[in-house]
Amino acid sequence: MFDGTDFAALWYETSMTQTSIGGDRPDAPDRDVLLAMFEIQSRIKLCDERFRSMLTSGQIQLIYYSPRGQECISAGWGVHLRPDDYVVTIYRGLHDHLAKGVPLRDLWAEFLGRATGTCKGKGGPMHITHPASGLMVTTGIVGAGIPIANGFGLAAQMDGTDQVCVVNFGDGAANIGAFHEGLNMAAVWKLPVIFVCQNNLYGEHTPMAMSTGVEYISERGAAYGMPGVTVDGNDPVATWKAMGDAVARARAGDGPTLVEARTYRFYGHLMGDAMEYMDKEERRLAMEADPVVAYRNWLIGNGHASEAQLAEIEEVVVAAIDDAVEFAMNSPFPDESELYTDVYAQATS
Amino acid sequence: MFDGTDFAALWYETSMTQTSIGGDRPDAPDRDVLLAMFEIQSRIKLCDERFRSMLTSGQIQLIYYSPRGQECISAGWGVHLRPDDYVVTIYRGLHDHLAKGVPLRDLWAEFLGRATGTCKGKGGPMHITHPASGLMVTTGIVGAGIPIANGFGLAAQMDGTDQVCVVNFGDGAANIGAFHEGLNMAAVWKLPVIFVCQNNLYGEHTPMAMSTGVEYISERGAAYGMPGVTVDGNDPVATWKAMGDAVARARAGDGPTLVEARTYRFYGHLMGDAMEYMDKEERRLAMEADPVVAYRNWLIGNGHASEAQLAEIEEVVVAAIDDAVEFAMNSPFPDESELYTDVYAQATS
Amino acid sequence: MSTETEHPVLPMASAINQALDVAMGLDPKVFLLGEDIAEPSGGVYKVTKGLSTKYGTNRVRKTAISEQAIIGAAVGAAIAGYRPVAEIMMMDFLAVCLDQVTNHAAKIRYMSGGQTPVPMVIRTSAGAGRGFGAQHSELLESWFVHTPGLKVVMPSTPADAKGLLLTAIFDDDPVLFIEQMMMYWDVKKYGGPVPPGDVRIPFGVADIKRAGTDVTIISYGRQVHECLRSAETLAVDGIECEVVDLRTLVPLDEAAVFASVTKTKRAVVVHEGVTRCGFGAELSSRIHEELFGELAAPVQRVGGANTPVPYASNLEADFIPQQSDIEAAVRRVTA
Amino acid sequence: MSTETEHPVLPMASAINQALDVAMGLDPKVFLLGEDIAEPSGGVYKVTKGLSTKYGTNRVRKTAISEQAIIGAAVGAAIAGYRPVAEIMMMDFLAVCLDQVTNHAAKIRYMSGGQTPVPMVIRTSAGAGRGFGAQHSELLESWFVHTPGLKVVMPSTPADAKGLLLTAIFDDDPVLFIEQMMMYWDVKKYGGPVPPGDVRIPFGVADIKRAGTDVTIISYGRQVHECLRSAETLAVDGIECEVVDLRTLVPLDEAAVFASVTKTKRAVVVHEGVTRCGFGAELSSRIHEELFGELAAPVQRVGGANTPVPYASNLEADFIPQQSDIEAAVRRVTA
Ligand SMILES: Cc1ncc(C[n+]2csc(CCOP(=O)(O)OP(=O)(O)O)c2C)c(N)n1
Ligand SMILES: Cc1ncc(C[n+]2csc(CCOP(=O)(O)OP(=O)(O)O)c2C)c(N)n1
Ligand SMILES: [Mg+2]
Ligand SMILES: [Mg+2]
Repeated sequence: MFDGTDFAALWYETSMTQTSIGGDRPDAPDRDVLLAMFEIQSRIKLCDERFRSMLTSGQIQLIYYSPRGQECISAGWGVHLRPDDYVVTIYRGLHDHLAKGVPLRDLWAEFLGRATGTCKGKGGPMHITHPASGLMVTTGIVGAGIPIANGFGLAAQMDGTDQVCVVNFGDGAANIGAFHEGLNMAAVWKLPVIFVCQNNLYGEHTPMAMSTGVEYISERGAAYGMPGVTVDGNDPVATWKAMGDAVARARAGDGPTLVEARTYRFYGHLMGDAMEYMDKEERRLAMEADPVVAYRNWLIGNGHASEAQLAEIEEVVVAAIDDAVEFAMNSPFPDESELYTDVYAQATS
Repeated sequence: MFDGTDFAALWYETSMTQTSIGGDRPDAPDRDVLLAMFEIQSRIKLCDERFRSMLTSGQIQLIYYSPRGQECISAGWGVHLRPDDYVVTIYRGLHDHLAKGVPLRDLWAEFLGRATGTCKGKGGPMHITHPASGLMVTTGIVGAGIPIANGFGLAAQMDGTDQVCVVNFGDGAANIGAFHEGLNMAAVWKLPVIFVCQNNLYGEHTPMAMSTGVEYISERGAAYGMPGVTVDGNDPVATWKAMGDAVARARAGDGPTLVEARTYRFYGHLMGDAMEYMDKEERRLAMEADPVVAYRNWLIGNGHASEAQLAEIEEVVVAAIDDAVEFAMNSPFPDESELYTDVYAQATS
Repeated sequence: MSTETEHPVLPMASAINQALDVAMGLDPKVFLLGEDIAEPSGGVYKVTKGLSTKYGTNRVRKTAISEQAIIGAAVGAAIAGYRPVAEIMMMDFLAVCLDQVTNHAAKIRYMSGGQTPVPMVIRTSAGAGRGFGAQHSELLESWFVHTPGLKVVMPSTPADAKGLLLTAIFDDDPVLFIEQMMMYWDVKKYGGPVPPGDVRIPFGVADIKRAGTDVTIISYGRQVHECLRSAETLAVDGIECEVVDLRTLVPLDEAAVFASVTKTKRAVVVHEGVTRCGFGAELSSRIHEELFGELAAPVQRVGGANTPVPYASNLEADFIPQQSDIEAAVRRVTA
Repeated sequence: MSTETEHPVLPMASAINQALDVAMGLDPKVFLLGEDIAEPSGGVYKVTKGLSTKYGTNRVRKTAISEQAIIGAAVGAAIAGYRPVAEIMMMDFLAVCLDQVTNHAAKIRYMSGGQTPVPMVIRTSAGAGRGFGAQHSELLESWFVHTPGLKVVMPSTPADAKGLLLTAIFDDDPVLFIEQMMMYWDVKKYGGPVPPGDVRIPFGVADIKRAGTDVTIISYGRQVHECLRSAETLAVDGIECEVVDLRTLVPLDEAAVFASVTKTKRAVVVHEGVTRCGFGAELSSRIHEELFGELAAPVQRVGGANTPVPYASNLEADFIPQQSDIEAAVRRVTA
């Protein structure tokens, strides 16, 4: 029930002051996992920065939903997945695409609508698909990926493999019918699906508290007899742990988990958003506590890596992005005949 | 998660042996309320018996969803509602129609598709509508009444009246998207709506446990920050109490409640159902514990009414049904021109 | 025109059951999901009778009343290499899961640039005439023909149902397979010989159910039978109708339609769904566009009334196109 | 044809905002609900800007992303005496709540024998051309025209949008009001004079946006502008087109269409939605049925490609009917 409580504020009161990263966890991941997560985060952050700068400068034009601020979540499940695991995501999906290993060149070319893109330029950013990496579906319809993810989980279950499916969606998606039907089916059939609610506290221009009858999305797991957990999505180690538990449960055949990872969208709903509906101070605090920067500092501060090591990772990423941008910009637009192909397996009147 | 537990069996283990009716409740209703509930139950039971006998004998032909066994639930909320309160129900709605006061003549005529029916014969049993009684919508789409009920609640809230809306649906409906969206909206807006899940343990040919990730539908209230309660829907007094609490809460502006009333369908999904998917013994037990008969005995046994008094109530009901049947059977079919009217306010090409 | 009268005459439901059985036997990737489809009841219309016993509940999966979850699971599994056959109990209920059908099943191949085909079938039963009222009686094929990416099939005989369903299951695109309840078990009116085994009928091949020279009646599904009966009546008056059963609306056998109409110069299009923006409009337009100069009369559409389906039996009968409507239309184009 | 050039020229979004404002001012039973429609943002396209400040959040109700709940609440409140205006952010999203629209809003008056009218409006924005891809670009008016009980409106100018929306809100039937994003804020291309106050435009009255003698081009929504531009080009070659803007598809101003085509003997139907089973098919069929003997050429349909909407800008441009397509069609019927 909406009682006027501003959960966003509440959340920031409790979490933005917290600077420790998985500090109290004895079961922190190995150093190579820590660095792998940093690599994914950097890839996302730097890629996002490039998109935004090229958009701002007018070099490119497209509808862009920045995932900036949510990097740790995708990195958190990314390092647990195998290439043959499945991922489903949404229009705000760049971070998930990269965490699942969609190649930068194909991705950039698709964002720019080029023939060399993941989808030959026909899908666009909202529909990035790259089965070779296990990135199976990107949907623009809120909540719709959830029931589809069950299909991948079901396929794995019927195949008798231990593949899992991670499906990503927002806090806003937790109020749509597909969420309910999907989680119930997954629970009843014990499907190997991890439901990752990337709770960035807003659905488009509406704060979660104004639209949601419950304080934590994870509480809804109980409505399906499914474990539900809320994790600080800005803490890479905590997120890694929660995702690892959920993935392990799914792989073991013990069924689905609802993981709510709390985070923040630094740049509003989409590029050009005036963000007049967001609290300025709240946003300032969130950006100040930038989880990628915090993690970087933590890695160095705790002796997991040197500044030089991390800088090198970043440099490699930047070079790869440079290459991808050039590749994409120099790629041709799809041939006009492509309008009519891929509607059906064969041309159909 | 479906772990093979047969909740139907479980439920009957715990409840079918229990014969006391609200016995331990100091706050039992007044005698006139007790008798009003009995009158409603009798109306439903006798009306249902008439439909079934006329169907069996071939006097009438229609798709018929018997509510037999579920009488106490509708009676339980029926006595709390005013004529200006709203009710929404489903194809299995005869009990709800009668509890809200839809006149027998109009109802019978509609079931038989006659011009004198509630809907001029155009809606039929699945769409009984009688705004004069507050029976606003009967839908044939599982779950779809739930979001619509919010509209009535919203109207009452915006009007500033203390009207409430009771929306009835089955256990099966608790797994469809509309349920989720509807309950969440009602909770966020604190709408004066009572969500009555008439849990008869089956959705069509599927036991609840095979389709539902949770043991009690009422547990789902928590997913919306809404009070959820399970009541023995075969105990008229307990049901009356639970419904009264929920109606009072709604009238007071304190928002919605999810009331799960557990019961049983005596005659399967619809007339002609072979019921091969139902446990014979379970059904025998349920029918043996016929809640209307049990209540009748309880009323007499506890000195609330004499056999003669109850028999008289039943006679009056029977006479009214006789009258309604005759009225309906002698009513004309709608004029052929009615096919084209009521599509729009005015004829529209 | 089926002439294999040596085969056992079956109701359409049994033919559909056979197709499912054959497909599941052939390919372990074929599985079924939907409400109430498993034993002991084998579906509310008993179309899937026996299959869960034969193939197990892992491959004949009973679901909650969660149509979005049903179609979503089929979409995902199809992309992952399965050939799901999802059942949506009645066509009107497609409205509760339309997003999964039109925004996902239909578009995903295109949106991925061809990387992720969605080889799935949605079986659904439809049609008025049983006193089910406005929400359980509709034929909505037009919505789906308007949705690029979907194929749309609507058989009129048991043999066609079997052959087309087998093709649908092994087709690499999402197929909406529309069955009509009125035909499921009525062997007398709608029964027919069904060849055993893996017999497939290709998509996009119309079947001339009756040859004629004067007027082409184009239809599909149950209305084909009304057309055939009308043709008999009209033949008494010397009007010889050719009855073209489209069988699949997407793909459409334009060639067969144009060939017949080129011959007869007159066409009547018949379907049960609402006339306004119905499939008949598409067909009528195409015929006019292609054969304008050759037509002796404008193409006539005979379809359901532009109203919801009423309950009262007399009104419901009026809603559905009658033989008298078909005959009147034929007489209009031959007048 | 609007000649009131003395009125301020506004973008369509402002005209719609005005209509909502006027209606809310006139009748306390009018209220709005939808995602993000309240301040501070006033809707993702800012169409409802300022209204929640003026009328309060009780009457401008921001909702969860729960389209079934949005339409359901509107249906119930409408039956209870309100005049809700529900916003579904984009037309493709109607697929997630279609059951509430087609099985409920559309049918409830009929199913209750006229006792429970459902006076509500569903506003939705639609259309390709902005690089939003396959799931945010569709025009699906045909589905709704195929759904008896719904009225369907699609304006082409700010003045029409305002006048038609006011009529829609005070109409006693459910109305689907289709807006096109491309026209919201582009004053230069789509702006126009908007009269102040409570000015209503009746349903079922087409507007001759350009008079002509040689060919009738029938369209609605944004494509009307393409038609007008094509008409200019064609006029240079001496082909004078009459451009009929239907404005409302249900009810349809058949009389205006037939009158114009009777005069010109040639018709081209233009819309952006997918051609197959699109509204053009209905219109083409009706014209052929009514004016068969008088037509000098078959009615031509110019519509969206029979494909999902592609992302790449060159393909997307090809998907949408272009002036060159319209001109080619006109030349076909005048050849
Ligand atoms: C069914 C549907 N309704 C509405 C929209 C428009 N829309 C796009 S994103 C969005 C907000 C989603 O919020 P959330 O789920 O929290 O994800 P986030 O954008 O915050 O990552 C909305 C309403 C949509 N795409 N699909
Ligand atoms: C959306 C939808 N899906 C399926 C159906 C078919 N159907 C009608 S009743 C029913 C079972 C409903 O079960 P429940 O909600 O428990 O109500 P009950 O019939 O037991 O009273 C089903 C599946 C429907 N009417 N609507
Ligand atoms: Mg969000
Ligand atoms: Mg039930």
